[in-house]
Amino acid sequence: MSFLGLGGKPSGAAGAISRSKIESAETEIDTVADLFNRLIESCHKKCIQGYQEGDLSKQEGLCLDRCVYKYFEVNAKVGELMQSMGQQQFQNR
Amino acid sequence: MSFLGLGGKPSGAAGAISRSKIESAETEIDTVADLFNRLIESCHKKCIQGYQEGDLSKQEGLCLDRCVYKYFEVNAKVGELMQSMGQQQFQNR
Amino acid sequence: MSFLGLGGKPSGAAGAISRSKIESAETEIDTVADLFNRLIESCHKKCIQGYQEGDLSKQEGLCLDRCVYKYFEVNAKVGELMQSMGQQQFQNR
Amino acid sequence: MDQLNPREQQEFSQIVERKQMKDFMRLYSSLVERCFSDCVNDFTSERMTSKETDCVSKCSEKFLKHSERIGQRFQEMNTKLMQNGGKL
Amino acid sequence: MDQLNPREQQEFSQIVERKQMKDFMRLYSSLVERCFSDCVNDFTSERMTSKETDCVSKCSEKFLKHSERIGQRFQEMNTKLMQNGGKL
Amino acid sequence: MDQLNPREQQEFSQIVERKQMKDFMRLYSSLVERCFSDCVNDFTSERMTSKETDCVSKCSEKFLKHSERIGQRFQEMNTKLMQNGGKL
Repeated sequence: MSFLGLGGKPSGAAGAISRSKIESAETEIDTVADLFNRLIESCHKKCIQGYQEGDLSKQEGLCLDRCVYKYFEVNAKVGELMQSMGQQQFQNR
Repeated sequence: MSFLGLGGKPSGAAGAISRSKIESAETEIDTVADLFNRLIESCHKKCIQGYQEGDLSKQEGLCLDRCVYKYFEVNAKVGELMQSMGQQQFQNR
Repeated sequence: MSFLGLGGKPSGAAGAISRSKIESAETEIDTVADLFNRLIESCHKKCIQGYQEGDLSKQEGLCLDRCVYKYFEVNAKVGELMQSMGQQQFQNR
Repeated sequence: MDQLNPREQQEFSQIVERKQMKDFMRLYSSLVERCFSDCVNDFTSERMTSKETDCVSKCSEKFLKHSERIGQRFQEMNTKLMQNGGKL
Repeated sequence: MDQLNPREQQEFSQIVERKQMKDFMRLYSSLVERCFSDCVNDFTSERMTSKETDCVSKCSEKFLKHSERIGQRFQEMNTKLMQNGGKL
Repeated sequence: MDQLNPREQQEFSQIVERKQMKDFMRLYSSLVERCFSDCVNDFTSERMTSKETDCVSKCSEKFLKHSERIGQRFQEMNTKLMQNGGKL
């Protein structure tokens, strides 16, 4: 589940509840849910042609598969870019 | 207020606070508010023609009335469909 | 930070935590963040021409500056209008 | 909703109050966004033109009347739904 | 996630359950909004035309199949990412 | 804001920190959505074309500069508003 590298900090005492650990786990699933919802919207725009049929056409189905894959590629690419820009900014200080 | 069939469970001890009951009441009003906000957006797109006047024209007003009614019809229709699909899925297991 | 006139009420006992004061402070920063996010979206639509370059063109930059300024003008204008309408409504009761 | 006991109702009404505040702020900011988007198109100056100012006024007024009218129909539909046990 | 202790896991699973409920409601209302927007265009009457009703049915069915298919691919991609240490 | 006492300020600064984290994630995911939407249009293969990759790079870079510039103006406007007691 450590999808975006947001892991919890090492656990404290066995039975105590760490608010911040639960909250970072929450942030993590919120991020995944947000990504999923945006995928639904984005790929609907790109691939769904109309409502002549209730079933996905073969072409729509293939388009969706590629759409998800490409969305993840853009997600990864943007992540890299932001990291390298972040480092540049840091070096310029 | 039991708009979407999300009622609270029967109450526990008279003075105790049930977190889950409050939360399901919260979910209920969030759902109603979300429906209302989407109505505002959707019916604005369908009915509002421009800003020559600050008042709603008679035609715009009528369109809004019908828009709300039709939106509720779609809401009900989609609810039925999801239920019947959910049952079908359950039978296919 | 009292951007929208949402100040906290005068403080209670020195060390006690007032839930409602923290929550109104939260509402305040949420409002500012919401305004900022809408600015980003709105001014992108109005000013960004395309992605031939990764840099903002001079024209795009100027457009963004004016866009922010005009957005604040609309924000202020709408605030005035809502206040005067609110008062009118109150007088008509 | 009437299944909440008094202490729960008290807490719930505080939650509702906060939500109404947030809803109002949301209505306000979506109104600003809409009227900016529909009315402001000249970025050769940072001053609003009189045409833009006029459009923003009418857009705001219309949007509030729009929301009000939908609110009335919405209430009626909800009442109807409750009386008919969830059926239109 | 496995770094949460049992009490934290218990609380977290309650949070997840509530979020899933909210996500489901969100899916439902976005489906309604989309199919209304794409299918309903006649406001000369408050009755749905048979063409509109048919469109709403197909739109809903297609939207659910669409979400399901994306859900499957999404799971696969997540599994792949975890196996490859975050790389596609 | 200065009306919060020290314990309230401490709690509030934790809330702000979480919100900033969420805002950053939101910026990130809206950037991905925008650049995907504006740059990726070929679904005959699952591989990005070089044209698409180039567009995504420029789109991201431009979006970040865009946000930064708006952030600067936003700060200036807020400062001005506070000095003028809420007037532009």
